[in-house]
Amino acid sequence: MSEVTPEIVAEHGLKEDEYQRILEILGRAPNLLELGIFSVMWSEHCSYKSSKVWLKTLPTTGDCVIHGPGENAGVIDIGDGLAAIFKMESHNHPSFIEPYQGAATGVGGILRDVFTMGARPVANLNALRFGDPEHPKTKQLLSGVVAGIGGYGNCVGVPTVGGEVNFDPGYNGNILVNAMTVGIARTDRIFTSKASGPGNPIVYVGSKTGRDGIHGATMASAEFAEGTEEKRPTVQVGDPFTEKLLIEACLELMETDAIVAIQDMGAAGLTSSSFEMASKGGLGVELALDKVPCRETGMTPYEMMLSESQERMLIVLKPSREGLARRVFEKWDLDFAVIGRLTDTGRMVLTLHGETVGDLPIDPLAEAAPEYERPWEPAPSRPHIDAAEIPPPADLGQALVTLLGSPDLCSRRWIWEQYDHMVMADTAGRPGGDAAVVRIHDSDRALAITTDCTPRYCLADPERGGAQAVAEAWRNLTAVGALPLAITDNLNFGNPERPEIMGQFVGCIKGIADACRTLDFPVVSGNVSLYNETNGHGIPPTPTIGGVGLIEDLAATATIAFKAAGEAILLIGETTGHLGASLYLREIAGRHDGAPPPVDLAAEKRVGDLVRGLIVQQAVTACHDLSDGGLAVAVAEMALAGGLGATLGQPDGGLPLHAWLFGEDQARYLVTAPAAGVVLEAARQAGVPAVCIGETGGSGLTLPGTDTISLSTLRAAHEGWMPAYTGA
Amino acid sequence: MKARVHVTLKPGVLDPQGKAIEHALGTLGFTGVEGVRQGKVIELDLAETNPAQARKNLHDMCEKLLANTVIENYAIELDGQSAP
Amino acid sequence: MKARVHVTLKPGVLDPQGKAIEHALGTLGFTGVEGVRQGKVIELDLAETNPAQARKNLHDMCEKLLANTVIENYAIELDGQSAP
Amino acid sequence: MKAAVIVFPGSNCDRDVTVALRQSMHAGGGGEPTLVWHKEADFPAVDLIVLPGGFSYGDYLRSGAMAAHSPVMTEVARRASRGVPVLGICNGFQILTEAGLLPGALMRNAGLRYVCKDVHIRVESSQTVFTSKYETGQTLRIPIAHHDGNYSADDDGLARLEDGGQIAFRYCDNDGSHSSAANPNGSARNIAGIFNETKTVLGMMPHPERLADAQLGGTDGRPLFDGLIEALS
Ligand SMILES: Nc1ncnc2c1ncn2[C@@H]1O[C@H](COP(=O)(O)OP(=O)(O)O)[C@@H](O)[C@H]1O
Ligand SMILES: [Mg+2]
Repeated sequence: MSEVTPEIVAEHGLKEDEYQRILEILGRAPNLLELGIFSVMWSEHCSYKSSKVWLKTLPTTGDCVIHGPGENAGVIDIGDGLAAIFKMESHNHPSFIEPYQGAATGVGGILRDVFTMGARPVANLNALRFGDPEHPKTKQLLSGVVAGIGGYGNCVGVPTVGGEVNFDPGYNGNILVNAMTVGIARTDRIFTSKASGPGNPIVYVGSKTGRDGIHGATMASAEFAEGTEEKRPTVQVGDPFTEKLLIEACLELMETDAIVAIQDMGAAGLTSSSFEMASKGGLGVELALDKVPCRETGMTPYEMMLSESQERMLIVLKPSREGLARRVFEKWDLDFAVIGRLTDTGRMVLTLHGETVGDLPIDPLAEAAPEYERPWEPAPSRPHIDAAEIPPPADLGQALVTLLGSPDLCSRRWIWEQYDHMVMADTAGRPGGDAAVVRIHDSDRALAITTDCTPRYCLADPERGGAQAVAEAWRNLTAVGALPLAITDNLNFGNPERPEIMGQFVGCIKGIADACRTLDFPVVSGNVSLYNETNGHGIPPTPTIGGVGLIEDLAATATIAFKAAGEAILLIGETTGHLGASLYLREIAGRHDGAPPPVDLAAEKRVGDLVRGLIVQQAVTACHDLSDGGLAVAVAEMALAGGLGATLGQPDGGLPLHAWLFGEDQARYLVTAPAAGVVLEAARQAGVPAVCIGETGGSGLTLPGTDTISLSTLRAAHEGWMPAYTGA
Repeated sequence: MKARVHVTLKPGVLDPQGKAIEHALGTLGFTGVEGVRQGKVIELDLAETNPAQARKNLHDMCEKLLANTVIENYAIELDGQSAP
Repeated sequence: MKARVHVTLKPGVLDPQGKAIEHALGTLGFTGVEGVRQGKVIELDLAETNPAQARKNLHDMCEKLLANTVIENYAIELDGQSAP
Repeated sequence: MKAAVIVFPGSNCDRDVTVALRQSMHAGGGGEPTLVWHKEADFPAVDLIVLPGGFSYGDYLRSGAMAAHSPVMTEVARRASRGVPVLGICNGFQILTEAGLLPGALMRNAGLRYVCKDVHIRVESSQTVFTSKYETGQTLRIPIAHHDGNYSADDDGLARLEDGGQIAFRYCDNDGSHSSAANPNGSARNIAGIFNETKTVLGMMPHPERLADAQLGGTDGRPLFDGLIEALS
């Protein structure tokens, strides 16, 4: 094996002091295989070295939490002896390099994180951020990523039920592809990666190992530079068919008592999976690398240990259950090989044809993993902009049409029609609403699921933006009548070695923690993606929040569509006409400044609890939360969904009309009801502002101070942009 | 001028399709079949009559659209002549 | 023995992929491109060493699995030799 | 009444169609559909065989091509020839054409993209075991979800289908007219589903099992299962 030179150490992304620590731990120089293992285990991706100290500040406990962060995915109790298991994960860099396969393997990876814990995956979501639509790469990236997500999810037969998409020049060189999976398991059948029982066999199942993505994990931690092209061969190809077989085979084996511990091979494949199982159990492992099923001949131990080939799992079995397990995997035509055993030495010993090729202590390596308190600078605060300072548009109706047809607000139908969002026949709330509603199979109960983040708020004020992302997820779940339970987060940022970027990270975390605490909405899993930066340009801070809530009775939910003519439209929550950092400001006034809307978490909770109560009592006929684009956009979306128009009256109070229509004040909902009285009375009792603003009916939308805009005009604008852009 | 472009996965890149075909051939009783890989052929009629220029255009088409050079190789065939 | 099977749509069968490629080439500014058709190539390593027998086996594989003869034609190439 | 749902590696609507069948069976007198693994060539006698949707063998090579050669398919063909009704939905339809139990082929969608959405289809004949609970000419709202649903056959083949009354469903507008705008995938003559000559085998791209339950937003698919259970009990 070649000698380890300083250049090789640097190529492995290890700093000088990190290498010194390796020498101390081993008491000698590592060989190349050992160096490779240290490098992936200590990469940002696997060790969370820049983020760990801050992640510890997030609230992770609550009545519903069974397993918080630290497992492959978070686990919460959803009653009836069932648990929801979920997580979100990024595949940003691979998707930029090869959008189809990058996105596809992102879906595959997050699915494995969930079914490895014993859950049947029941829903996928995806949160996507692309660059400026005018940027030459954006169109292909959008088409490729969407095709890849669909190509994988459709084939494995898990419905893709929701997500979000933004376009911003800040992502020109670094798109974000965050994939989330939600699964359901029995609470008495949850599997973890904690190994036990020295002597127990370690079994490799799934696809064969190839030379895929070697050093993918370190690549994901390295800032992009010109010359990215050379790293291309590190892209993996996904095989969703094998993943489908792997899901079925693992779930079948999980019905037996054969499994001691199980772990998917994600980033840093065999290395991190075996390492993690042993480390959690305080044990050692011995792996005979010649037993590893390989796709190519002549693969070296280094390649086997660092390969990121997809669709593979590592299982610790009870010794007497090998035959049973083998039969299950052979039935599904999957590779099955006993490649090693647990030991009580606390060391990872790797052999090839009986000869030791690597020998590392497990705990010291894990404990000595670097952890940095990186310096940070708080983001400069932006002034509040008074609505009166912002000029009204020439034509309010035209402004609405423009907004509805803008890249960030137009319909996402072009995307979700490429996803099978109905397979498994439990999708009760399809894409296009505030949250997806997925029935818990064989029951009248359901999970509500959403992903949310408003990066332009996070850029303007990280702390407020972080809190807003959580609040919006909570609000979207509430808007379908669900009780929000817990979140997963996917924290996407630039280079943490820059204090201003670290300041964004710290600010967002503070905001998230605060909102989670007030809304009783703990973080149970998550993922951090740093170094999303090209040539010194970092992405806007993007802490994506994936929220899960519970619906006790599918008969008592709400959708956004207007249901009948002649119903009252009510605005619940306080409206101040906040236009700073709004889409109106950006798309109509051409300005990107101002503080984002204040986030009053106590009000958020008060208003949401009221609205949820009204939905559960079936006192309202439709519900939609207000977010991007404000009141006017929300009314238009409700009208389009229902194929029914509305007329809004002149508002009371002295707000400029455009601020009332397009302001993005938080903690607000629109509901409809056959009569306004019940809702107004309930709001009065709850101490929540509520006002009847108009009535449903007709085939167009009449806003105060405008001519009626026909639904067909609105629909053409809303549905038109994305198909026209992508050339479909 | 007629042209054909062969697009194949780079060596070492996983080919799930090829793998599945190999497996299916095995279950159909065809033994002794290995290393199955699936690729694409794209046939085109070009107005261009100069072979050198045609080849150059095809090369550009491959780089821009026909092949995904991250994971695929391509070969150009003109009028039945293999690429050099 | 290495073999290649070309599977192409029969003339007259509409080829949506070929059409889409032709259109995309046009929008990328490649003019004078017509009649684009997309087919498949399947590469195989055969244990069989007798060319006649190999060809016969490949023919069976095509009829049974590799081609859908309702809409597709196939051609067999052995060791770089074109089909007769 | 006994029904078998065949499970191929990569099938993913096997459970969905089982749930829909069970619902109609329970309403119509009882029984449980049986799931049959594709390697079980000698499964018990049943009154109905269903090939579910999904991505058998990943839809690699061609959709349905490899599943058509599964051991179980020889037996399915034998029973079909004896008149046991066979229903293929989506991937099941693709498998039936690849196996030669139905004519024609399902090619890549004309738009080249996977499409998942509700469409309208027109019932072309209610005189079959599959469609007896519908009216001829009735318009249904049923979801599609496929990448390869573009039905293709040569002109003679299409003429035979028309003449033999073998077209089961066509894509249509919500008022029942067969416009090309209503055709989601480029299928010849807006064909969404076809019968064999004896009308005992039905292949269809739309998924009736996905709208057979009011909680999922519609029940237009349910009469297909109710009708089968009634006719076969
Ligand atoms: N990438 C995507 N994949 C699937 N569905 C999406 C995607 N992006 C948006 N959607 C769906 O489109 C609808 C509108 O999204 P969005 O405007 O982000 O909602 P909201 O503002 O209520 O959070 C939602 O139902 C969402 O799930
Ligand atoms: Mg919403």
